[in-house]
Amino acid sequence: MPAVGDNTARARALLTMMERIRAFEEQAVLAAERDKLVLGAIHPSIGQEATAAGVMSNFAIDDIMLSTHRGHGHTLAKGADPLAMMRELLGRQGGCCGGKGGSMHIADFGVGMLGANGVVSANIVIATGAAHGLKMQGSDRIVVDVFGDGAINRGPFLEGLNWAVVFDLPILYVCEDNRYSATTCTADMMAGKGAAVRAEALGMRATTVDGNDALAVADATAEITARIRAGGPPEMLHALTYRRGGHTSFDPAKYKPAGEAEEQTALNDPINRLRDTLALQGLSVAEMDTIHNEAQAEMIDVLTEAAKTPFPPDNMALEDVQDIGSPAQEAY
Amino acid sequence: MPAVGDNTARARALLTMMERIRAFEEQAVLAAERDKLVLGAIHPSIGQEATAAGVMSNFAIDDIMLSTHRGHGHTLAKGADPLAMMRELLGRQGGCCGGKGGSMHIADFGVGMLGANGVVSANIVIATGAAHGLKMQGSDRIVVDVFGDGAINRGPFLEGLNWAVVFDLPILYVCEDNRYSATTCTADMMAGKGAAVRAEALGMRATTVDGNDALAVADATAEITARIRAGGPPEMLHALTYRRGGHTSFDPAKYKPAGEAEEQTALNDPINRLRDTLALQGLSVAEMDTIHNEAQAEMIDVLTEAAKTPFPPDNMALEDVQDIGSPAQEAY
Amino acid sequence: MEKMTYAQAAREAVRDAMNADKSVWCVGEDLGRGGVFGQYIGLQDEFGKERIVDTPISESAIMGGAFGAAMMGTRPIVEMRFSDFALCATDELVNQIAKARFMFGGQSRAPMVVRKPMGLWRSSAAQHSQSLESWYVHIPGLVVACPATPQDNYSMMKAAIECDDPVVYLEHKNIWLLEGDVDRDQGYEFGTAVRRCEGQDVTLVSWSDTANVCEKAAATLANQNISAEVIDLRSLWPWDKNAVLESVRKTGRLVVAHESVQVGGFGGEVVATVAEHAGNALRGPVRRVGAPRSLVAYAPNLEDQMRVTEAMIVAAAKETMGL
Amino acid sequence: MEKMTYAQAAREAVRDAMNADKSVWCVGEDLGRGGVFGQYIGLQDEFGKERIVDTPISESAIMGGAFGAAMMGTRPIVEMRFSDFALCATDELVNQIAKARFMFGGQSRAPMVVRKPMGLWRSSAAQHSQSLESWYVHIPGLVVACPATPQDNYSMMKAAIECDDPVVYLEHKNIWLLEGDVDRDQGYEFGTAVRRCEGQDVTLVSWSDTANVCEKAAATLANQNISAEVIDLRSLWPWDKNAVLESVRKTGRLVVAHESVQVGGFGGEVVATVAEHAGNALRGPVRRVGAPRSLVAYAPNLEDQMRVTEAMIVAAAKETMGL
Ligand SMILES: Cc1ncc(C[n+]2csc(CCOP(=O)(O)OP(=O)(O)O)c2C)c(N)n1
Ligand SMILES: Cc1ncc(C[n+]2csc(CCOP(=O)(O)OP(=O)(O)O)c2C)c(N)n1
Ligand SMILES: [Mg+2]
Ligand SMILES: [Mg+2]
Repeated sequence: MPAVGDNTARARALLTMMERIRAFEEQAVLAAERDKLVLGAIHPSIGQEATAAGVMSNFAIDDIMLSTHRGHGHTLAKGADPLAMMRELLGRQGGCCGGKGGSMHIADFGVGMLGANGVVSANIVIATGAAHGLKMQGSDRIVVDVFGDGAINRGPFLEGLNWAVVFDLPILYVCEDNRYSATTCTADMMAGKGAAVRAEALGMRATTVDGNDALAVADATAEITARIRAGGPPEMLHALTYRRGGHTSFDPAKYKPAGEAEEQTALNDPINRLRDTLALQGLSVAEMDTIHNEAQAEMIDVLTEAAKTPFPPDNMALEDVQDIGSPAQEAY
Repeated sequence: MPAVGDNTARARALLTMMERIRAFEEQAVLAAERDKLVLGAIHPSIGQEATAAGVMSNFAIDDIMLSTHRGHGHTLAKGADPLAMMRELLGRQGGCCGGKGGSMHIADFGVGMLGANGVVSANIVIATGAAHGLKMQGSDRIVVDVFGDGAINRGPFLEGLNWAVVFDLPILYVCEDNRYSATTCTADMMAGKGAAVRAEALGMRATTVDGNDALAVADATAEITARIRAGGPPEMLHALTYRRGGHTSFDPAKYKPAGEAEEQTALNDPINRLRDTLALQGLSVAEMDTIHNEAQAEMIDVLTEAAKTPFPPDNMALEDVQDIGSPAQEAY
Repeated sequence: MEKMTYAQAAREAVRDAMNADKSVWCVGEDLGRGGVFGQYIGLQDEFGKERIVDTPISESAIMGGAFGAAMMGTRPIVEMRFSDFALCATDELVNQIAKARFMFGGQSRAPMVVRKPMGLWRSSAAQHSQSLESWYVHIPGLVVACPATPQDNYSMMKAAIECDDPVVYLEHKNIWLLEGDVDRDQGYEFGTAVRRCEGQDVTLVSWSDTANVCEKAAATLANQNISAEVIDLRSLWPWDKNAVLESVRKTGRLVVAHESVQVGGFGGEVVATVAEHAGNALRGPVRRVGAPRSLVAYAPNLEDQMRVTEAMIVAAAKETMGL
Repeated sequence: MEKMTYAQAAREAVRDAMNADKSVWCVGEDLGRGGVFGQYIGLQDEFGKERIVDTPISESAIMGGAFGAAMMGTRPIVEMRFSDFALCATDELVNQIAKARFMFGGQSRAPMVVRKPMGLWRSSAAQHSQSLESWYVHIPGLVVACPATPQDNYSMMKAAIECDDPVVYLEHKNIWLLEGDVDRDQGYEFGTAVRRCEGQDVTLVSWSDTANVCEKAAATLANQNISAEVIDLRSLWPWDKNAVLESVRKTGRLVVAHESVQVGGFGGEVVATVAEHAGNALRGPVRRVGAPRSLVAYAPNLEDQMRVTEAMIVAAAKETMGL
């Protein structure tokens, strides 16, 4: 993490992370659509990078994070190796889950990333329990759990948040509100004012932030995590962003109102917004372009390299299921 | 229902219902403990009668009600026959579920009572769906769903209430808050301020009422149901009451603070409180005692009669499972 | 006769049923956009948002709510999207829906169809690939349907919608695009299997997409002068024991094949039933062909390790013949 | 050797494990009061509220939360109260806990014990009486334990707590008060059955409380000069196929008895395995004795219709012998 007070360095780091996330996902989409190398579904977070970068900039490698099906950005920002991630998306050996999970189950325990999840809202109770475990152990590590706006209508949202408050756990819940849940406009399916108000009804402090303003996200998260690290109760960050593309890379998102995505792209792109801020602070366009180009080059290399990696050995199909009664010993 | 304005008649009706509920449950407890005729668990609502009587006095026979494991009072107040109920508690033929459900699954579809439930919180989504079904059919019937204070920490609470608001359904949710969930003081396990605040966070109007004041409950419910019957959105009633006894009839409730139950019994008995009110309105103690005695006599007869009823025929064990692939045809 | 895909056949069955009975409706996430697999395309335009109901991501409320509405006399079709997500509504299905009629002494009915697309579908990984049909067979109160062809997905869907019991309706994700002839007048009676090929030497019992694989295996076996009889059970509860027992009494040999995990799978029930009732008719060892007790991985080669293939079925058939 | 009840034995195992390893803890509703069946009595006094954790009524959070805490290196024992309520946490157990280690390529472990008291217990009715052990056997990633005696409830509980895999631990509600000798030093290895009686004529395979019923049936059979061998499987995954196959090869006759619904029950797996691997050793028809595919009613006489009795097992044993 950059030194406090060094705002430009911090913003530069955020920009770099956002550019890397963007580039990673652009390559992932190409791998899926152009190259047909990604066989399962991927859920890009293009346009939402400020939340991932801003939130995770406040967490250390050994803090714990859980994420969703749309988790590439959070995972990279938590410190994961993009090559291992890309290999995972391609189902290859050396993928961070050995090719067994794919995009929807990406995880890197080495950087405290305990998994994306294919079941909406399921990560909320798991993350809560991780915080419970840390508290039991007297650890000073904390937990951040990210979920979408659609996830707040499932039971685990209620059960997890209630639990965290009751047991006073060191956890930050981040609702990454991109307005859509799959092909549905979340507002149409949501009673009341949403995540923050629901958290408050559970006695949890909630902060709402412009999720496309990386600095605002980083600042808000910094304040919250300072409180949590100081022993404060669990909190929520409600980050308002926008899902620019479809639900998956294959979804043309025809259900969106005409012009909405275009307008958001033009006016609310988190990378452009941070570039504008940095430009005002005196960073040159050339320097920012370099950041962009380096990120692009990095991720192009990542894809090239990942595509060269072999698939995992067949016998891995029976490995890492369980020790006792393992299918590697006894499959039937 | 008594004529509007005829307050004494209404209060008298409430008192009668409360006395009947009390008497029914006292007999049920005797049947369980003295007579060993109730083999499963029963969960008495002694001390909570005002909520049952007050709420249900505003619902017609063909309105729909769902209840909990602690549902005798709601069921009687909804109009069920106490003899059929007692037979059910004793697992006998002619029980309202033919002896197959027992206390925890008591139901009388003939009076719109769609079942108590052995799974905490499960009735919330079912009741919500019943309201959805009624709305689809253009019916003017409405739904009332009762659950305990412990139920608000399970997922169906969130999912059901959110759904009801989203689809604007004709349903009243009643949280019958008796402060305990089994052997636990609910406050210790509950984040935030409880049911009403959680409902409000879902955009649902919530009314909190003294659940041991039968008239207050009846009045509050009357206002709410008038709004719902007029096409208004779903609402919640949070009724504050007290579970006087143990969780089941066998539970000595030693975990309660010393004197708490005694104090509640002395000062907050809903029957005594209504008697005091009625006395002020000029009803004679003798008349009220007659109500009491009649209720007692009715339920003593009910138990005597129920105890004479035979068990259901053995072949009922395979009936009413399903039409296609019924075990009565094909059990293995 | 019309040519349709498996997905279209189900959609047409739903459409025909909705036209015939206005108490039929559908409820689930993203149905307005046609459903995740296009199996609802056009229906919201035709029947409106009140009958093709898009919902919050609330599986408990979808399942439990549909049940409440079913008790009020409507006939919901519940869409669970992937059978895996239905596990978020297990209490509702198993403790509530399956048990209510009995618990309440016959007072209630739950005429509803619970659609749970199941099975392997390229690189969907462990949380989007399960086949848990044996679970539902084990739960009294439930009817369990596993259609394998467009015709059956039409006829069985219609029968499921018309049925007054809750039907767990397991479509296989791998065959949404499978084409076939559909006769809208062909009815379906639960508990009836279909003999997909007649044969003398060995009986292959299966259901869902694996029945299609068995049919291919039978063709391969035929080339090797082995005459296999293929029985597609179609519904697993009730299931057509007689069809299986008769066939085994004729062939004396039995292979049961299914995509789900072999241990604890419904194949065990089939083999046990044959052992109990026609054990002495067996002229060779019986064989089950199911997935190893492992999980479905994302990597395609690992996923393939969990697949029941034509070659495996052919090999098992030969084993029962001592070849 | 100490005399203990089945409930006490489990409590002592938990207690000994908690003393030996401070990462072991218990989580569930009302544990502070000793648990619904007294199986936690005294533990909160001894270990405090931080290690015997009372929770909200939030089964998803209990199960999912324990999993999160297990991934952090603690060893939770999850109490589900009645196995039926565990269905409120099916996604957590089946989609998350059982699959995580595999999905994440071996990065995670879920060393946890999930206690789900199962079975018939006088007049508990349909939502408090289920036995779904066959469900869990079908789910890769899970170990499944069904102790039937105080000794096993001690030794198996300890083994479950020490195990690095998630263990679905199914105690039977009917035998909490069953007394027996317990030797704290006796270990348990998952996948080992125990031969409760030796016999020559027929093999009775069972688990959980029905194994106790089988032992009685064997005594009755002995009086009729039929020598029955009783095998208590104890753990259902892994399960001791060899013990069963060896015994059947000796006796030539097989009865599998279990309290759960017969259709889709684990008995099918046992019979199918024998049919596959020792079919030619069978000298008579095999028999399963399980519950009819119906629900458990409240009325005691109806409940009894769902009970697997000694008489039924005796009759089945005789049938396999043609008597
Ligand atoms: C329990 C469950 N129900 C449904 C789905 C299918 N599904 C996957 S992502 C998604 C939308 C989630 O919306 P949100 O939580 O807002 O996250 P976003 O996709 O916008 O990041 C749905 C419905 C699922 N994965 N799990
Ligand atoms: C899902 C589930 N978890 C646990 C239980 C066990 N249980 C039965 S009643 C009860 C307490 C319920 O408390 P509350 O909702 O306040 O209702 P009350 O008993 O006070 O009327 C519990 C924990 C259950 N029946 N269902
Ligand atoms: Mg979203
Ligand atoms: Mg309560």
